[in-house]
Amino acid sequence: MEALLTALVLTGIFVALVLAAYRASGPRCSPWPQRLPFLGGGEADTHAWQRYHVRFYTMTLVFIAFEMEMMFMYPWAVVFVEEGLKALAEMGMFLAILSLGILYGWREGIFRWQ
Amino acid sequence: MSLAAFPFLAFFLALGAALVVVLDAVARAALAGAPAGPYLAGTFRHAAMRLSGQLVTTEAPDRANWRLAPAWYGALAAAGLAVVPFGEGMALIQLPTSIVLWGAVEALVVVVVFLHGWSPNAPFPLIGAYRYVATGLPVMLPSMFVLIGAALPARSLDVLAIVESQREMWNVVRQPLGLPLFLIVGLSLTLRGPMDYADSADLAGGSSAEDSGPARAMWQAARLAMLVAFSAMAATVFLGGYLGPLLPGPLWLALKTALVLELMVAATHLLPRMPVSRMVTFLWVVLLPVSFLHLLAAGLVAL
Amino acid sequence: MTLASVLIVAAGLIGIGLYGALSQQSFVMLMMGLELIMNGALLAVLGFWSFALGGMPEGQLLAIVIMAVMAVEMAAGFALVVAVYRNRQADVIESLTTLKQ
Amino acid sequence: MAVGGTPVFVAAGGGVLGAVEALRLEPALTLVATPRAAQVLVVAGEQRPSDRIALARIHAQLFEPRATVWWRADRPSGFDFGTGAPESVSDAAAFISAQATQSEGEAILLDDGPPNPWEGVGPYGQGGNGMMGGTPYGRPMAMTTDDLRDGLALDAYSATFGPYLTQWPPGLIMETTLQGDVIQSVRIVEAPLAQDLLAATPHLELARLLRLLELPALADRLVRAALADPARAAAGLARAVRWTGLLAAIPSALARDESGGDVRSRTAGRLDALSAGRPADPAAPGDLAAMLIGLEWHEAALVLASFSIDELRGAIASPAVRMAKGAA
Amino acid sequence: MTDALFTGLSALALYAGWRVFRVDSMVRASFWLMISFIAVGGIGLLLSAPYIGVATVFMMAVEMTVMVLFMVMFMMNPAGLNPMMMVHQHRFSIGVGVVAFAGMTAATLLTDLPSNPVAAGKAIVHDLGIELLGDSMLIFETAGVTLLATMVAAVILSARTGRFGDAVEGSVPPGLEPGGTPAGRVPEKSGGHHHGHGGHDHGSHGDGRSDHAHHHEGDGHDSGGHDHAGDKEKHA
Repeated sequence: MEALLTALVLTGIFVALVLAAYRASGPRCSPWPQRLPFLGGGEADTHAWQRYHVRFYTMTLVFIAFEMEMMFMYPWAVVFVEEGLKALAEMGMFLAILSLGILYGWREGIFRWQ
Repeated sequence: MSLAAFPFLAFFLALGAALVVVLDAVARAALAGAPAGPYLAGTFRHAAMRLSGQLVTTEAPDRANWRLAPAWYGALAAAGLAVVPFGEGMALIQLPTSIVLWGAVEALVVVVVFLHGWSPNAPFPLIGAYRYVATGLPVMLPSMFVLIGAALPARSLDVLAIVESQREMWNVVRQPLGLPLFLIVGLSLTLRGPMDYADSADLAGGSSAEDSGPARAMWQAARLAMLVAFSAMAATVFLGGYLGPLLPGPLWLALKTALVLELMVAATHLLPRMPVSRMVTFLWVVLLPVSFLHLLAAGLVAL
Repeated sequence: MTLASVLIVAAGLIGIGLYGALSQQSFVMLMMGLELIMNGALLAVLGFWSFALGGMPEGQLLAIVIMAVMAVEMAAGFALVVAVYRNRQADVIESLTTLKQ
Repeated sequence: MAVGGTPVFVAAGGGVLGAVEALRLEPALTLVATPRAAQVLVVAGEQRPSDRIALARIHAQLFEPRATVWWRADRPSGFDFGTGAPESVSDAAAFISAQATQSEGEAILLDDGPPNPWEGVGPYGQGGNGMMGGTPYGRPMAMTTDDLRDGLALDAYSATFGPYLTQWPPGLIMETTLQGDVIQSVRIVEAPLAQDLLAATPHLELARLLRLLELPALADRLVRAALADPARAAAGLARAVRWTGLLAAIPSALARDESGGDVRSRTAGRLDALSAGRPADPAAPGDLAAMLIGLEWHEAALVLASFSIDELRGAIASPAVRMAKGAA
Repeated sequence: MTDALFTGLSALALYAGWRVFRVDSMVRASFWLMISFIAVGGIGLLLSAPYIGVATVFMMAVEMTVMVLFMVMFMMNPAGLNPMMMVHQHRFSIGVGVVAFAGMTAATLLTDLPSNPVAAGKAIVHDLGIELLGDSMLIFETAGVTLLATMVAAVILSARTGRFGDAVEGSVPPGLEPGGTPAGRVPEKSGGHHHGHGGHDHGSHGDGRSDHAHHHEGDGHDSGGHDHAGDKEKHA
């Protein structure tokens, strides 16, 4: 509970700081020419928000599957010394299995820009 | 919770950020072959001026997220620093799983930087935001492995226990690969030098290309705060944190944090930034196996 | 904070999630609904674990399993979305159902 | 990170790039990459008449109070604000820095209005119709097109970039279509402007590349060496640059030119030239626009920086090269 | 105090969950969902589950980031510049949601719930670790194989170079020296001028041969978008 309260208070402090800084700033409104996104003097045809073509999307899917392993590793780390080589062997197997997935992905070229 | 830690937290953030500015100016001037004095004077003079500038908006931004991103970033830095013990039992957030909390901070940094780049509705920030996600996600893997490696000898996920486990020997000696791997994570968390994929030079400042006045100043300040928080965490996990003879604990931690800050600043100015697809491959194909090895070595040493 | 109150909040999350999963036309939004249902399930499991199971480790394991299911569901779901979009240039559920035929 | 003096954005024109790099070394100034961060706009060098609107846009993007300084530049018609700076670099730096606090603000030249009418249009008054239609908030939305690389037809973003992008050679204007961060098509509208002799030294050419690789301090060191004596062999400096691992950071086989060199080999050639104190070997970019298609934005910037400005000008001069759309 | 925090976090979790389906911007929708998860993680902390609670925040931040990428990629009007309502069977869905909530609430209130709270000072994470390791390797093996299957399925389904795409490209092994050229950017042999520009250097890691094959194969395959693209260009 204390941890939650502390995090909330710290967040509140920073939000207040930032809002105070904005309050002290100069004029608020921007005329239209000033709002143009910076393109080195050029102009865009459309809004920048778009169905953005993420070039690494397969990598992110592999990542969320691989990252699940963390959920298992944290508790494993606590009992590692106690359980000794058995824990090492289990985690070694686990990571070896997951590494196969990464190797397969690498072979399929998921880490480069699609 | 130890409320005594609160003033330390505030001091750390303020003094640490000032120290980074000095270190950055000195390193930059030294490498450029110029005296550092004039640069330094200018930096502090202009920080105040930036705060009073106009808050420029773009055509149709996601205003709330854009304006609040620096606040979230700063809050994450503070929350990250809060798990660092400044002395025996003197951490603002004490949890049996505080390194998992640090992991959550790292994950949320990716969210915040993405929001900061997405919100202005402008191309350069947008590209910066997506690039950051591409590197920010996989770089979390070495980070988790490194922190779990440090948790092995401590038999706990608590940062306090990790410090106490270093009474005999610092983790930097026991787990030599850990600190370099963790520094790479830190460069990514604070958008610096070789890992600056969000605020890159080729994107005219990337996610902060459309920030002006106080928004820009706050974003830069939050980056400094995150750098301090990261360095304190690195000093705690690898350099024994507050442990040390004669001097009081917080002072030891400050000295070690300053040392890590120097390493970070040096890495910023001395290492080039690869194009992003190359870095993504590097993270998965080189750094991930290295962190496997690191964990294996750490495990064998801990047994 | 009692078990009943936790379970009611969980029920609320599941209810909202069901609404989302059933009403959204887009496949990715449907997945948001599913995630919200999982969120409710996670909360219910945590509540039971904390109040009724005396901190049995199996309860935590179940929570981890729920998270794993979420991760697997997301990875597989989005991969499917990509595959369908690549062929059909659309992501609405209707196009998924036509794909079956 | 911001280190140093008054933040200024330099809108560099022709014949002035070397001098602008010298300005960068002045502690009184910090050259920033976006006008959003700048207190002063410095318009430097010869300006093309056709760049008037671009310049007016940059001027409008500054935050208030705006201040403009003209340095070694003639004012295009209509730009009757700002002050002229002294010719010499150090005097100019002091002068520009002083303008930051003295400006009363300048009016925007462009009309204050959205690019398209939108307010009150559409069912919610946001300017649009349906999911994708209309001009919400004054601008249409991006639409899907086919993609060069992976066959996912997602939205394409088309825009004119330049001529004042500091990470590109000054004066270069390209109409570019992006999908994500990958360039789909390029039309070169204007070639970069011819620059002074200093800008053609291997030092400054390397410095441009180093800035793109986030090594600004080393870039400053190169500029300093060039200002001292561009003809002297600087083997130590070249070694310092090599030791950063710069060549390993550049992808191999990126943007092959006609003589078979790529970005990495051209950079290595510049380093050799630097350590020998001679000009770098010439390279021929060939079809520049086609070379950029399919590249990620950072890689494209590296490709541009890997050629000298004269090489780029030469490649763009022939009209056949100026049009290149889509994949072959 | 705990009750106040619980009430606040519950309200936040429910409100955020409701906002998910009410905002126009897909980015906001995803991150509202993340906030809902974070609130549940916070409640987890209050329920003396320090590990699951914090790990929920950690995992969900990552998953929602990925969610955002895909939401923006595949939803029309991802930023919600035009207000929109993409729903079907709306009333029915609301009904189902309400009935489900009411049913579960009634069940909760009418059942006599067991009570056996977590003992203070219990080594929660430690117990979980022991449980995970177990007597056999069952849990780790099962999880590993499931996740591996997920990864492989995700790659096959989503990557263009997957098994259903260009078989030739997929069968070319990557460069095996990790330190050297990890991206496999081996200089092209003859593929470069085949399509007349350097751009495809990038798309053709692996080696020059695969690049060549890639482009010929593309015409004959029925693998969706690439062909589509090819056709368009021919027409243009």
